[in-house]
Amino acid sequence: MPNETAPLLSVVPNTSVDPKPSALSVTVKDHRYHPLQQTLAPCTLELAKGEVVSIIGPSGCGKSTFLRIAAGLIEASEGKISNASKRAAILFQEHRLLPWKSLLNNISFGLQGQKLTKFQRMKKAREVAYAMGFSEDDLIKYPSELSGGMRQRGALARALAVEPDLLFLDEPFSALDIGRRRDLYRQVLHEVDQKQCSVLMVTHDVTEALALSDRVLIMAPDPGHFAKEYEVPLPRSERTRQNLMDLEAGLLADDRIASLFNMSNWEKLV
Amino acid sequence: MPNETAPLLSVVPNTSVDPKPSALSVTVKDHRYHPLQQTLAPCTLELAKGEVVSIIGPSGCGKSTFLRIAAGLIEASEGKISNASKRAAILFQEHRLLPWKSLLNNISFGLQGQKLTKFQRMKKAREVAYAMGFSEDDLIKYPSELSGGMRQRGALARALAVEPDLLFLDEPFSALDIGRRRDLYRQVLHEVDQKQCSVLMVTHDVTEALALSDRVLIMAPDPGHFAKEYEVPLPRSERTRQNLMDLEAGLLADDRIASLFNMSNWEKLV
Amino acid sequence: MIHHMLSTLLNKLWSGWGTLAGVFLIFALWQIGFEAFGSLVLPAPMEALGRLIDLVALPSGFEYILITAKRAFAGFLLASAFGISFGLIAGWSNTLSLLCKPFITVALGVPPIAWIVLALLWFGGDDGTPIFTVFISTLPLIFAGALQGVRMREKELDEMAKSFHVPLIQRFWQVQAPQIVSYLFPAWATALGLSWKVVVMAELLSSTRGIGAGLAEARVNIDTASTMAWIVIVVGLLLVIEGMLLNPVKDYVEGWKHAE
Amino acid sequence: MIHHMLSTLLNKLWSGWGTLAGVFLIFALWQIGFEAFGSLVLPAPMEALGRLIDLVALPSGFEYILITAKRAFAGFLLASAFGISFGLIAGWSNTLSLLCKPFITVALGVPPIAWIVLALLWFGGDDGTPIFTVFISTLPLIFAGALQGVRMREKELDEMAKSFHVPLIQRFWQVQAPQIVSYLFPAWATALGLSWKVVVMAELLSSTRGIGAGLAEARVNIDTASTMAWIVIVVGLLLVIEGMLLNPVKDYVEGWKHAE
Amino acid sequence: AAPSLSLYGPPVGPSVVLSYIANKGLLSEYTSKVDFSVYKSPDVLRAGFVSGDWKLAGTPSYVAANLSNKGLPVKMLNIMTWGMLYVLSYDGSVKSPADLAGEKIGMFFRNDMPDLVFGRVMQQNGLTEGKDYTLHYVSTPFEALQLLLSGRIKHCVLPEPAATAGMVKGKKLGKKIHRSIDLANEWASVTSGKGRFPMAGMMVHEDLLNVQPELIEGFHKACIEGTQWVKANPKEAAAVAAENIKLPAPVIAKSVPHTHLTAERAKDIQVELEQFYSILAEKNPSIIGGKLPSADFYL
Ligand SMILES: Nc1ncnc2c1ncn2[C@@H]1O[C@H](COP(=O)(O)OP(=O)(O)OP(=O)(O)O)[C@@H](O)[C@H]1O
Ligand SMILES: Nc1ncnc2c1ncn2[C@@H]1O[C@H](COP(=O)(O)OP(=O)(O)OP(=O)(O)O)[C@@H](O)[C@H]1O
Ligand SMILES: [Mg+2]
Ligand SMILES: [Mg+2]
Repeated sequence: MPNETAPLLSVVPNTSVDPKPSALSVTVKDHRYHPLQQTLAPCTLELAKGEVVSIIGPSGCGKSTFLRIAAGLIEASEGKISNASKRAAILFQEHRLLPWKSLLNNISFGLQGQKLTKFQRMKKAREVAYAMGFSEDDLIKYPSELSGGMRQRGALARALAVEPDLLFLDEPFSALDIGRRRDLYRQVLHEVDQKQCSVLMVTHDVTEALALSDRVLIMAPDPGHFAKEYEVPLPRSERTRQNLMDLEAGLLADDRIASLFNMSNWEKLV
Repeated sequence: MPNETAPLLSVVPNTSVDPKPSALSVTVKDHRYHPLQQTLAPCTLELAKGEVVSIIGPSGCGKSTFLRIAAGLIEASEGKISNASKRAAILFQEHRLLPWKSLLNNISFGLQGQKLTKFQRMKKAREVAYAMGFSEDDLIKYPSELSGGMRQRGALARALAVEPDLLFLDEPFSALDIGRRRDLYRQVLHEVDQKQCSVLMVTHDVTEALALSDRVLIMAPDPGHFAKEYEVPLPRSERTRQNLMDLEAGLLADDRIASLFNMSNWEKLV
Repeated sequence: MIHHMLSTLLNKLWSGWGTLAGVFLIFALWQIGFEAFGSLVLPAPMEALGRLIDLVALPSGFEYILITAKRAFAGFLLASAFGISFGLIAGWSNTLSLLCKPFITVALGVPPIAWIVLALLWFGGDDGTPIFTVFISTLPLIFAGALQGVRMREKELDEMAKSFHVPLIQRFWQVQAPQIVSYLFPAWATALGLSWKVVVMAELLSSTRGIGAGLAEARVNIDTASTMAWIVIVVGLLLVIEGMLLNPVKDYVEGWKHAE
Repeated sequence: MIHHMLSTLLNKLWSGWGTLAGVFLIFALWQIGFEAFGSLVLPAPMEALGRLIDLVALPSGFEYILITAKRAFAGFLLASAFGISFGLIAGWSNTLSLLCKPFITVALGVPPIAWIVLALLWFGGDDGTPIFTVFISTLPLIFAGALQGVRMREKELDEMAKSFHVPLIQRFWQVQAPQIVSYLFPAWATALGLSWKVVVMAELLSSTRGIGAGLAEARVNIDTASTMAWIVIVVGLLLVIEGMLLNPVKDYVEGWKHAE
Repeated sequence: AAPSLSLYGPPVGPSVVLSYIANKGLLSEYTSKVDFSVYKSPDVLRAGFVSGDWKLAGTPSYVAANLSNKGLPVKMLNIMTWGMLYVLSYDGSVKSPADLAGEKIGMFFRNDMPDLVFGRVMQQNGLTEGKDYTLHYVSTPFEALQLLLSGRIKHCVLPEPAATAGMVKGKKLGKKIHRSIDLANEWASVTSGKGRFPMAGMMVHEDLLNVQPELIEGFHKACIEGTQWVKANPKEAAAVAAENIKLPAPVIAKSVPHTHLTAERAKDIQVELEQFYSILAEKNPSIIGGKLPSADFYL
């Protein structure tokens, strides 16, 4: 299996179609945590300014690893990154709130990288917190006193508070209910539309990926590589639940994708 | 808002319909983490043997708290639980794997509550691990070397390894891709069908709740209470993706539920 | 809120009672020891307490206590400054850690008696020698605590802070320090206690003023009541420091962990 | 795998080199001290090393080392046993913690000089007194480490283990112990080092055999070369113990944290 | 007059004289101010002389020889006591070393001069340590005394003023303690000479000797004078000394007669000193630094 590194479908970079300036370009040639175990095969990504790209793929295939490399948190064993963003923010898969700080202080924590007074930081953090649906009571709670979804929202608030022009999101909505999730979709997209923020998102929810992204990259495991690149054909404003269902069905109709997700006979859910 | 503790829809316990023996009965009268902040209003739950009940509700409404009380991890400020199960297992929202143990040892950890030799424990753990889609290489990894989804599967494997007759699941599949998720649905349901295991599950995915459960309880916040009880009208074997979509649409068509999830105009996803 | 404050207060009171019970138990054991061995080995507790009052009432007695306290704190603060700095450095850089280690081993292993002459030469017979002795005795403890704190910190949180370009200083204070403190604190508290004992021993050998000198005087006069009175003073002050200084600090730095 | 073992080996070698560099630096400083102060304060390093060889070559010298080592370990093991037990108990039960604290403060604050007479009476002039002194001096350290370990553990993991009805003993060893150890270990290592110093001091005061007695004799004779030779022996043994015993133990118990 | 002079001495008998010299201004001819302070341990003495801050101090005679042999530029000026070591005992029948056969005796510091002196005296009486009697070693005279008073041991070797302090304390406690043996007397059997040994005296730094030789001569004269006065007026002397030595004045006063105070020039008793050193070195050569000091050591 380790040899099956060739993409299932050829990926043609579509720079000609989209002449927007690049926000991020990642070229991973090889990545290994253990010398004998290849985690990532060659993967490349060009993210244009204001573009939203999602990565989906089966659990453990290397999505978070690729995101961590793209965000510069770890260095690829072999590879190159060029990042044109001024202010990047990351939402980690495991929230990483500071347990000794209250929620409000956690949200304002990331703002310390900027030249703001303490008062401005608190004000900003409070604004974002309210936008995320937190109540005044919640703001003084420590992470251990928050629910799972609240922690995730806290981490997202921390990331959005810095008003990033490049956003890395690792399963940002996985612990949230359908309603909150839609609110947050809109908030993130607002950043994209208003501030030309670029987003690289990892998710396991195909519908979510299709709803938010300009492009969806499908990663296959052993070792991780992009098996397919899928440009979502509809403009975001025209996407409805029904539309997206159809697109998802279409995507999973591709045998290779279906087998990647082990989704034969996918109409049956249980 | 704190006064709106009356259920939106009246909940009629349907013991007459289902004469199966009870596996768990929970009566919470009141629960508070802070003396002045009521987290749970009165909530009752009867779980019959072999029954699968899901709780859905907006983030932070008290689902995990109710589950923790039902599982006996914390005591309600006022309430009563009677648990008829012989062997209960819990999957926590934040996996809680032991960071100093390899995945395999983490999975076999829970088996120490039973009279098994070390060899038997390892054999059992290995079986469950393979069923969860882990490879031999993964088994010796420490939790810090696992991907988010792998941790979640590890925690689920630990819970299933003990062959419980009562299973508490707190967002068990939230970090998993669509394919793995379906595999695990089937494994959990296999336990239910074969061993008459009862399941109390918290999830934020309405489709998932509808797909797996006999009954779905909808929890509303401030303070947490069950706003509606919904019995899934189809037998599990007849549920298809399309069916479930329709059921979900029906459920969210109820104005109060829709407003609970803030899902007005829910056809639009973004 | 009110309920919360009330329960905190009750907790405080209860903790005061518990400590008092322990102290009384010690006095009871002491009384038993007195009855078993006679006053030449252990004086009667009441006699020692009476002597204590006499000692403290003397201007020289009070002065001795102040001198000793000053020396103990000076040595302890120096050791804290150096121990924490070196511990942090050694925790951050493996190479420097390797280089530091033998020095700490030397500080740990060389008996104070061997330092005394060097210390006397360097610092003279006054405050310098006891301060240096305290410094060198408590340094390894504090170093070990700080080192372990740095080594055992969650790297993920550092990574997170770095990703937000939080400046180095804030990163240290807000991300690393709270974790380090949970390791450093017990070592630090122990070192504070130790510094009292060490300063008294150093004074016994080299000084003409301070509690140690008082102890030496009492020994020369085979005055066991005064000896024990001095020791009660040392231990009593230590208990007070623990109750007044360390416990509140501890509650503060570890609040987040024990928030119920 | 091979690559991994190789890098581990290289790490070991490098750590050996680093420590050696530190040791040589110390000898260089010593030489400078000798040149500055003269041999009456610090003998020449080479002279002390020569004397060391003479001392160890004597049957009595070797015997002294063995005797001291035996006492240090005995006291240290006793203190470990009691310190860990009491620390665990105090960590689990707040009430017992309050009761234990004053005893630990007494052990921490009472200068050894005050214990010596009691110890002589209880244990006589042979092994008993040094062992007791080591015990009482290292106990508070180990206690504090264990206590902190218990207090700072993740309660969530306990809860998890309980939910699986894992028996108490396994729960302790597999869930609590690994967390406690990360706090206990540095305290424990420091206590081991401290026990060498303390046993030497106790022997200096009370014993006729052992390294401390050798040091006392060297002191009477103002024989700085022998004094330093004994000290080099103490520190050298400490370095060996650290390298041979503590580091491997440390690597083992903390492996999961530093797995890269 | 020249700058001030500092005198140092351990908290024992001869320091009473030093304290008298300092307080009564016996050296006002040579120096404006004289102060006296007590030092607590030989380490302090060593550090003081190595650093050059200390010039003149009372010390056991062997320490001066040792330091001189180690290359420290010091000389022995005089001997201030002819021995002040005693055996205290509960047993009134103990009159001579031979009576201690089969007993356990408290002793402070192994292989130190008192241990060597006592051992030599016992040996002279045909008794060997470990065979005919045993020693219970402790670290200081005061621990030995504590053990004696609490009844754990029956006999113990003590220097002045600890011996007197022990007698006084024993009396107060209603215990019958006897000053059984004066080791100075017994020394006669060892040397077949007088009943005395040169236990302690004044050590001088060469710097002071070179700069102010007349001060040294004057100091020695003051020693002679002081010794006579102290012997004649122990009470007044004790009152003066109690300030510095931190012992109750009555104890100091009572200990004066047992201190065998004297003020002999070292040069005058060079033979006796050398003999003493040689005997100490029999068992522990290192105690004097391995060899006898050269002749110009004795001033
Ligand atoms: N240990 C705790 N201490 C104090 N408050 C807590 C604690 N745990 C939860 N809470 C509070 O109780 C409320 C309900 O939390 P709970 O975890 O039950 O929510 P939830 O329904 O599971 O949400 P989610 O879907 O986000 O996981 C929240 O407001 C939370 O802040
Ligand atoms: N720190 C690490 N050390 C060693 N191996 C690691 C580490 N992090 C991840 N891995 C391994 O790399 C592989 C890919 O992990 P990654 O976290 O990128 O998966 P993922 O695609 O994000 O999965 P998920 O959807 O479950 O989060 C997995 O096999 C995992 O075990
Ligand atoms: Mg991931
Ligand atoms: Mg929850």
